[in-house]
Amino acid sequence: MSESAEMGQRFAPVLESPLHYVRARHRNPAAAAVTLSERSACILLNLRGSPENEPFRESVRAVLHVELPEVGRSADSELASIYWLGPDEWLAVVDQATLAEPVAALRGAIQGHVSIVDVSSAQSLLAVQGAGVAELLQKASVYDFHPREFGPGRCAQTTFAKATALVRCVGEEHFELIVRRSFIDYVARWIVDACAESGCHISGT
Amino acid sequence: MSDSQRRLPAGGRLDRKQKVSFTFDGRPMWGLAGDTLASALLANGVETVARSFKYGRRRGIVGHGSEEPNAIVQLGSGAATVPNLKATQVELYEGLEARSVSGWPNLDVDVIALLGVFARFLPPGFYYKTFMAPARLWMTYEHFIRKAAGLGRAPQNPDPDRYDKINRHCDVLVIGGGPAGLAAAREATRQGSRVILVDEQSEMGGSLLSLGGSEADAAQLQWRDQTLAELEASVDVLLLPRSTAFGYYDHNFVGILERLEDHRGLTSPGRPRQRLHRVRARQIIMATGAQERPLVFANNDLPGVMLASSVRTYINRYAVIPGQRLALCTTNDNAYQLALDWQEAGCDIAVIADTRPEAEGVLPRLARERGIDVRTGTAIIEASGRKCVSGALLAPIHAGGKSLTGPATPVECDLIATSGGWSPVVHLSSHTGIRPIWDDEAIGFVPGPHADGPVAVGSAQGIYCPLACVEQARTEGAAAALRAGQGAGESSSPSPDIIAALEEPAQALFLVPHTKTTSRAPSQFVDFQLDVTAAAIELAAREGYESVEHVKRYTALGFGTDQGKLGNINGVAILADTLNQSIADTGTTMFRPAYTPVTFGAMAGGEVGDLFDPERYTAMHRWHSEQGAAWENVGQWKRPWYFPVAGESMEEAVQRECLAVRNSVGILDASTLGKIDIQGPDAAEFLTRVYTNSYLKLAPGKCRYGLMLHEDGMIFDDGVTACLGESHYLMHTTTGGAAGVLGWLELWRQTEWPELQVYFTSVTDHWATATLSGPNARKVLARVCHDVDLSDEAFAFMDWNSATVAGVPARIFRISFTGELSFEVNVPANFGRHVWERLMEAGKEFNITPYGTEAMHVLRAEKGFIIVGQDTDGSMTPDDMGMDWIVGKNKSFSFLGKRSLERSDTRRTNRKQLVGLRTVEPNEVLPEGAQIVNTPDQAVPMAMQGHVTSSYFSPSLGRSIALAVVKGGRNRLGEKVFCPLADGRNVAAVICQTVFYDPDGERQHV
Amino acid sequence: MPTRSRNRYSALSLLKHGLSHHENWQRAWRNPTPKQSYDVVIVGGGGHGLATAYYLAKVHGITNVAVVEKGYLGGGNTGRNTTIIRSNYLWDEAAHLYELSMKLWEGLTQELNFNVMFSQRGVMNLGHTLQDMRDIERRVNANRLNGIDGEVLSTAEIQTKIPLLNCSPDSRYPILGASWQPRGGTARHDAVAWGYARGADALGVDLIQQTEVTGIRRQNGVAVGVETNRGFIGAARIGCVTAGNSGVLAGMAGLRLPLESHPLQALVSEPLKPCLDTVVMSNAVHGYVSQSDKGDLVIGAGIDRYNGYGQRGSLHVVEHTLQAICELFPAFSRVRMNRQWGGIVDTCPDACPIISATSVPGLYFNCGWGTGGFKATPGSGFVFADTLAKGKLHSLAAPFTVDRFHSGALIDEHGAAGVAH
Amino acid sequence: MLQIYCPYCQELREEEEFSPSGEAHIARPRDPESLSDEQWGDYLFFRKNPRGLHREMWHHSAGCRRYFNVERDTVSYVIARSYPIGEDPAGAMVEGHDHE
Ligand SMILES: Cc1cc2nc3c(=O)[nH]c(=O)nc-3n(C[C@H](O)[C@H](O)[C@H](O)COP(=O)(O)OP(=O)(O)OC[C@H]3O[C@@H](n4cnc5c(N)ncnc54)[C@H](O)[C@@H]3O)c2cc1C
Ligand SMILES: NC(=O)c1ccc[n+]([C@@H]2O[C@H](COP(=O)([O-])OP(=O)(O)OC[C@H]3O[C@@H](n4cnc5c(N)ncnc54)[C@H](O)[C@@H]3O)[C@@H](O)[C@H]2O)c1
Ligand SMILES: Cc1cc2nc3c(=O)[nH]c(=O)nc-3n(C[C@H](O)[C@H](O)[C@H](O)COP(=O)(O)O)c2cc1C
Ligand SMILES: [Zn+2]
Repeated sequence: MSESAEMGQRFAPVLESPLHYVRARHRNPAAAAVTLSERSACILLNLRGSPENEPFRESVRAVLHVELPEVGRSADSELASIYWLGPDEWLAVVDQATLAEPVAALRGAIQGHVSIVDVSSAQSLLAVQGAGVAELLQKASVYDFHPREFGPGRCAQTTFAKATALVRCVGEEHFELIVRRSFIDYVARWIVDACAESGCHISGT
Repeated sequence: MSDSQRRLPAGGRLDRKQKVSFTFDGRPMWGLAGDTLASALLANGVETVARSFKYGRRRGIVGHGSEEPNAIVQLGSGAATVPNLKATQVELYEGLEARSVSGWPNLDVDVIALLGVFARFLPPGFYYKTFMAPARLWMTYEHFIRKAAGLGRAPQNPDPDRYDKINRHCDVLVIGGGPAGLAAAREATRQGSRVILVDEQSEMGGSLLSLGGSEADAAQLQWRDQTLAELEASVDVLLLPRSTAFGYYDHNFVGILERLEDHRGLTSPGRPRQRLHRVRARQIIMATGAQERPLVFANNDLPGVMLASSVRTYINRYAVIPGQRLALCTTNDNAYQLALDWQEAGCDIAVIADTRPEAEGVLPRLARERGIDVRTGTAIIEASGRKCVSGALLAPIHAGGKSLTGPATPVECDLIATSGGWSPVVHLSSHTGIRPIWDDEAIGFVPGPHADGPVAVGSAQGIYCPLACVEQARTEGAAAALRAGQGAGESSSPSPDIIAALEEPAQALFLVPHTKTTSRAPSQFVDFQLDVTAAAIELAAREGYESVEHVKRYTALGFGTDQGKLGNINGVAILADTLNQSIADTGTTMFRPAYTPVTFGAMAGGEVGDLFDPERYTAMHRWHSEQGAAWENVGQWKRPWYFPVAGESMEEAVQRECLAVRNSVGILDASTLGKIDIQGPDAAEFLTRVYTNSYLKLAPGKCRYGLMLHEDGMIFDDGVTACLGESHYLMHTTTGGAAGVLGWLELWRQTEWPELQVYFTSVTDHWATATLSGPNARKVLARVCHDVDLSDEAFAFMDWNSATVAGVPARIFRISFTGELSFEVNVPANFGRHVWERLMEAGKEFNITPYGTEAMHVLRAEKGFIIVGQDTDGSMTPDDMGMDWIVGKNKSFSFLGKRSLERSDTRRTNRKQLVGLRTVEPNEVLPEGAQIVNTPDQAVPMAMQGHVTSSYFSPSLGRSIALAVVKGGRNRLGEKVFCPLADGRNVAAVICQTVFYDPDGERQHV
Repeated sequence: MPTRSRNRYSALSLLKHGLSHHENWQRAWRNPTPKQSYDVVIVGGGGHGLATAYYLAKVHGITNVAVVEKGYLGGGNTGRNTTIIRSNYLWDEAAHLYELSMKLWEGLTQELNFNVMFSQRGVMNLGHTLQDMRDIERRVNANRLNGIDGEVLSTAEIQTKIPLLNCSPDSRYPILGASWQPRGGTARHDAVAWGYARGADALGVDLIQQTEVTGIRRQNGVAVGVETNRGFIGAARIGCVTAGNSGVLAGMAGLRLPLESHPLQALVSEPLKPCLDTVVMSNAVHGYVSQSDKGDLVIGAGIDRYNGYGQRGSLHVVEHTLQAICELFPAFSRVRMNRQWGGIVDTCPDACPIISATSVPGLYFNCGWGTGGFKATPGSGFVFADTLAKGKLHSLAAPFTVDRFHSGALIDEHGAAGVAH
Repeated sequence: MLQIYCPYCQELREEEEFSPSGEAHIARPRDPESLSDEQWGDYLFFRKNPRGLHREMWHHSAGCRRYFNVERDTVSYVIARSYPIGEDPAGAMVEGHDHE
């Protein structure tokens, strides 16, 4: 939470990540061809602005230490990962531990017509790893994730089962999946079903 | 022969050590691993495998693959039973149970066969000409017609198996794993392409698998093994045996059904039974081969009449000899190979009847050298035998093939094999509507030209010479790789060592003439499965059904589960002849998927049952479910409908929930409402264009309700928009409308008003919303929220504030859908359940009551608030809903839908308008959807005035209330109307205002 | 009247012709050379066009009529629909028109002396959400007050009628109830086209197949005939009944219609012994199915949302449909799809047809039946024939003119006609 | 099953990622109030619906959420080009040319 510093004393808010309930149900680490692990406690920001807006690019660079990525790509710094969503739209994922108030920082620095929206609770961030990942992605999505077409750093928004997802290639047999919160239970159940033979393990980080 | 089976002592692609037992119609039998059900049946001497559908005639196996029209079986029983499989495509497994799907009481004595005598009175189309009188008996006639039709039986229980689906992309997809397909796939692979090779058979090799033991054949088989081994060793090649490419769709998309487990047993516990591959290919090579055509002659449906290439396959691949004494009738050299192999297997050949005037090719000469009786200019014109073939009639035939030139002579034989030439398998290449083209040389239709679509290679392109097939396939394989972006386009694999006999031209012959005319000769079958004869085709044409498509529909030619793979081209040729036109002009019927039938379950994949459609959950979902909430499906969302406590009925629960809100405080999960964050200097202008009212003066901290219209002026969404700050808004939409509204906003922004600077971001999932409603709402909230003054003065109705609720930063909106004092508390969803539980704790003392959508509906109806989609139906304007007050008439911009409100029909005064209805009898709750009339005693059709849109028992008022739309309703307050119900009662009600409770709206302003 | 003597079809005639090896059957219709001109030229030899010609001759005595068909008779949507027939439409205007049709169906076999195999096995529309049920109540109540049979069934009643249907309360979208029209059912689609064709031909109508209309000739703004790939054919009045191609025809006269042509698909299973005795339709889960007399399950798939004249559609639409079918009938999961195909449907913004004169005198259109016009074949032909004969819209057709798209008097039948059927 | 080039994602994507949004290049009248019912109705409902080349709008709804235009043959389904809204590619198409 960006405004976490303001949290009251009388309550210790209990955070539930989107995958909270599913996680408990599908722990099956033995012989799993696919491992899902959810990254919680991140700050997710939806950034809108023209790529031609140089002050906008510059402030992202200054605050998040990373360049706004080009079409279909993602970029990382020690502070944040940024994903291309559309010609004037990006998703920034910031580790709350390293940078607690990115919204304020960005807002302060950015000029012109831009939009910054905190969507931290709107998505579940999953790392999907293992020998079965390529097959899982092919089952779930119509997009071509072959390494020749979709190497590390590439990202794409596409269909995932009957939902949608933002998928990024991290490395060999290692992808990242960003799914809308309200769909995550469905998506997790779908993945478990699709991995029925090869096995699937769901954990948290 | 061995073990009393018709089995050769050696050879075949079988595992002789593994005996497999199975039953057919209850009779125990056995075969060998590697058999199909068909080869095993033949090995067991089974001749009759079916009774024909219309005439009940005995039918035997004619083919060896997907073309088989007769040997249709039902496998197994119970939930896992599978109807209508072709025995030729069923791989044998231990314990297999097969039953024929025709013949009653059994195959041997079939009652329908008695009808055979009447066959001549059942020409095509006889249904249309009879069963007309008396009219009332038709449904009885139909009952029996239905019973007589149909093949197998559907299971009666849910499928025990699972199915799987996968999306694939490749550079080159090769369909068909015969020599041409193997050559093309290898070439494309060598060029660096991602390749998929599919074949519907159990192993790759296509027609090579039917080859015999000759030196030339052995060399080809060796080539197959080498090629396959190279493909298997390559990384980017996917080999899919037992996989049928069933449909070719636009832009090089192919559906492939892989049978993963069917060869192992009836069910596949724990593993998917079949898998659908959805393949998008840059390039496609069709190496689907060619289908041998049977010749059409009298009684050609007797068991024991088979395709020449099939007999050859049974001998060489399955080591089965389906007879003792063969009579072969051919129009070409190729079929002589069967005779040679047959003789090699040590069996008798009665005769080879070659329909051509002469046969001087390498193979015919070899046959003669081997002492086989080869008679040229001769055809088999009729098969004889009672239960199966016992002989054939031979007659000399005119070079043109249209007439006989001498008398018929009988020969004795128990097997007749025929070859009428080959039809390239053009199915898939025709699926997108590209018509195949008649090729005189190939004597068959070859694929029509595709712009960037599939390329046919090998026999599929009408090339029948094995070496030429492979050479062409190599070239096309390399070319395809190049078009897909790989390689240099030149073939790299060496030219194979294939020796093949040169063949002389074949003769174009389809229907073998008989001594009698077609209408009088014994039946000459064209389509076995549907009992379509040559005479039927002639008759259809005679009756005016001249288009080939009419013939198909009138006679049912090609309608079967084999889709006429054997019969269609013969049918076309016979029709062409009847109409005295060319085959090219006659054309084929339309080819459609599926090439062979596809299991529904596989098409559905895993997306059935629980996963049929996503269930969307709010952050508080588990809490509701722990409380035992009953659910309502709203779009994909699961929303609590009501929360019954022990022993309560729905009615009781809803009443309790409603009263709690009116009297103390209730809490509703409103997270599902769509929420769109809107930012930009032109945001207010934009909102003002898409809503009926204006947002230009909405100040930060304030909320406003709006109606959204489509350009046709009809309401399609509503909701509250809050001004969050300068140029920053939050729009609420209906639960079901969220995605549509966002698309709508983007549509106008991106396409029509790109100059407006505004961005939209969906935040529906980010926020969890708990609505506190009721006179004690403020007190509850005050316990967990300390940083905001919640008093009416500081925090007025239609205001919003940021605050901290239960330690969580929140946005609180003071808006109300119940008419009570309400606060909608929005917190990041990750804290949704936490905040909800704190609110529940805080409300304990006020007996805070969670309420569901049903109570919400009652409460809002008491206040006359509409629900878009329930009180509107896509044909309602704001004025119809009595909401003219929200339409900004003087906005500078003509907002979306405005102009439509001025059309002559939308200006009408007697349009249906929203009103309230009070039943005269206060306990009577009108059914929603009841129609309204002025007087109940009119004749049907009655003049309907409108209908009830919402109707409930209001616990607060102790009576029923309803909302309705009534023609000119607002001018008819106080009038009595009637709702005639299905049970015959006419319920009287009085038209009233839409607001039933707290008409002055005082309660929400406290 | 150039009525031809026509042998009647009956069991007896079958017997008689059987004895002579069926060598002497009459043609069902002639294959005439087009005349120079006709009183009326109907463009489109589908069910609606043929029915129009038949009623022009039969009811109005206008027999100097040609039906010009670019392919074979009944080869358009008439030959590729799922044959569901019902009249339980919501709005009065539509209900009256479809009910006229229903009444004509009930005597059609005898009227045409051609068995169209009209099977009144009942049509069920399932409701899966509370709003579905409200809509069902509303429609059934409207139907009853309009004199159209209908009932609302409970889940238990549904289960008794259709044992194989999944009525479990635990399914993703449980079945909450249904509307039921017992008089609804199916008919043999090809027979409908052929029966009307044979009937019209016998009354003197020229059925001109394999002839495509390529232009509409106007003189002084008045339609005077059609250009075809076989030459010009004059006509005092022209009726275009070309379904998915209506936009193209309108274009030939410089007009536009409020229509879009979309691919709509259907499929059949392999034939099975009788296992489904009614027609089942579901809007929400989106599948509809009946079993033909031949035994195949006839299944209507969805519509592709893009414009298309390809008579084919996308695979994913069919996959979605079969998910729905497996969801509704879990026992059908092992049944197999034998054939799938597509048609070009002319969809109107309000899911109602257009029966209309145009700004070109002499030129009339009957189109926009979209995904659900097979059931209307007899009624549509009847009112359109009346309209062409009198040069004035039949009273039941009057609400369906193209003017409604200007005045706003749309007749929104999406609820009743929303899915393809 | 179409495969459509998204000019924003700059690659071919599968049909299932997109929603078709009807005929392209239908400009909203500048001053709706000045139109007759007939003119307004024409704008609302009347479409070219050609058999042949068709310019239509698609929404990359499961991808970048951008609307763009496609020029597609409604018979062969061959896509001639995809281009952003606001562009009107030169070499204007031959409208609804005949087929078969
Ligand atoms: C898959 C599918 C399922 C359906 N299911 C149902 C259902 O269950 N129930 C129901 O009621 N309705 C259903 N329909 C709709 C129904 O099929 C149609 O509304 C109805 O058949 C239309 O009949 P018609 O005679 O107007 O059109 P058609 O039968 O299409 O006839 C139009 C004719 O015009 C011809 N033509 C076109 N252009 C020209 C030209 N330029 N020159 C000459 N001739 C031309 C065409 O070749 C065609 O034969 C379905 C439609 C489809 C595609
Ligand atoms: N001399 C002649 O008259 C003559 C005639 C025909 C064939 N032949 C010989 O037959 C061989 C033909 O080789 P080929 O490779 O062209 O064909 P092939 O028949 O050897 O192989 C075609 C393969 O495609 C498969 N197939 C067809 N449709 C399919 C689908 N939809 N999905 C999956 N698999 C499918 C079949 O199962 C088969 O295995 C050559 O050796 C040729 O000489 C000779
Ligand atoms: C009600 C109905 C039932 C059908 N039954 C079958 C069938 O049993 N077998 C079959 O092959 N096709 C069947 N068809 C499909 C037709 O073969 C054909 O595909 C369809 O009429 C469209 O024509 P086309 O494929 O020639 O374009 C049926 C079609 C309809 C409309
Ligand atoms: Zn895109």
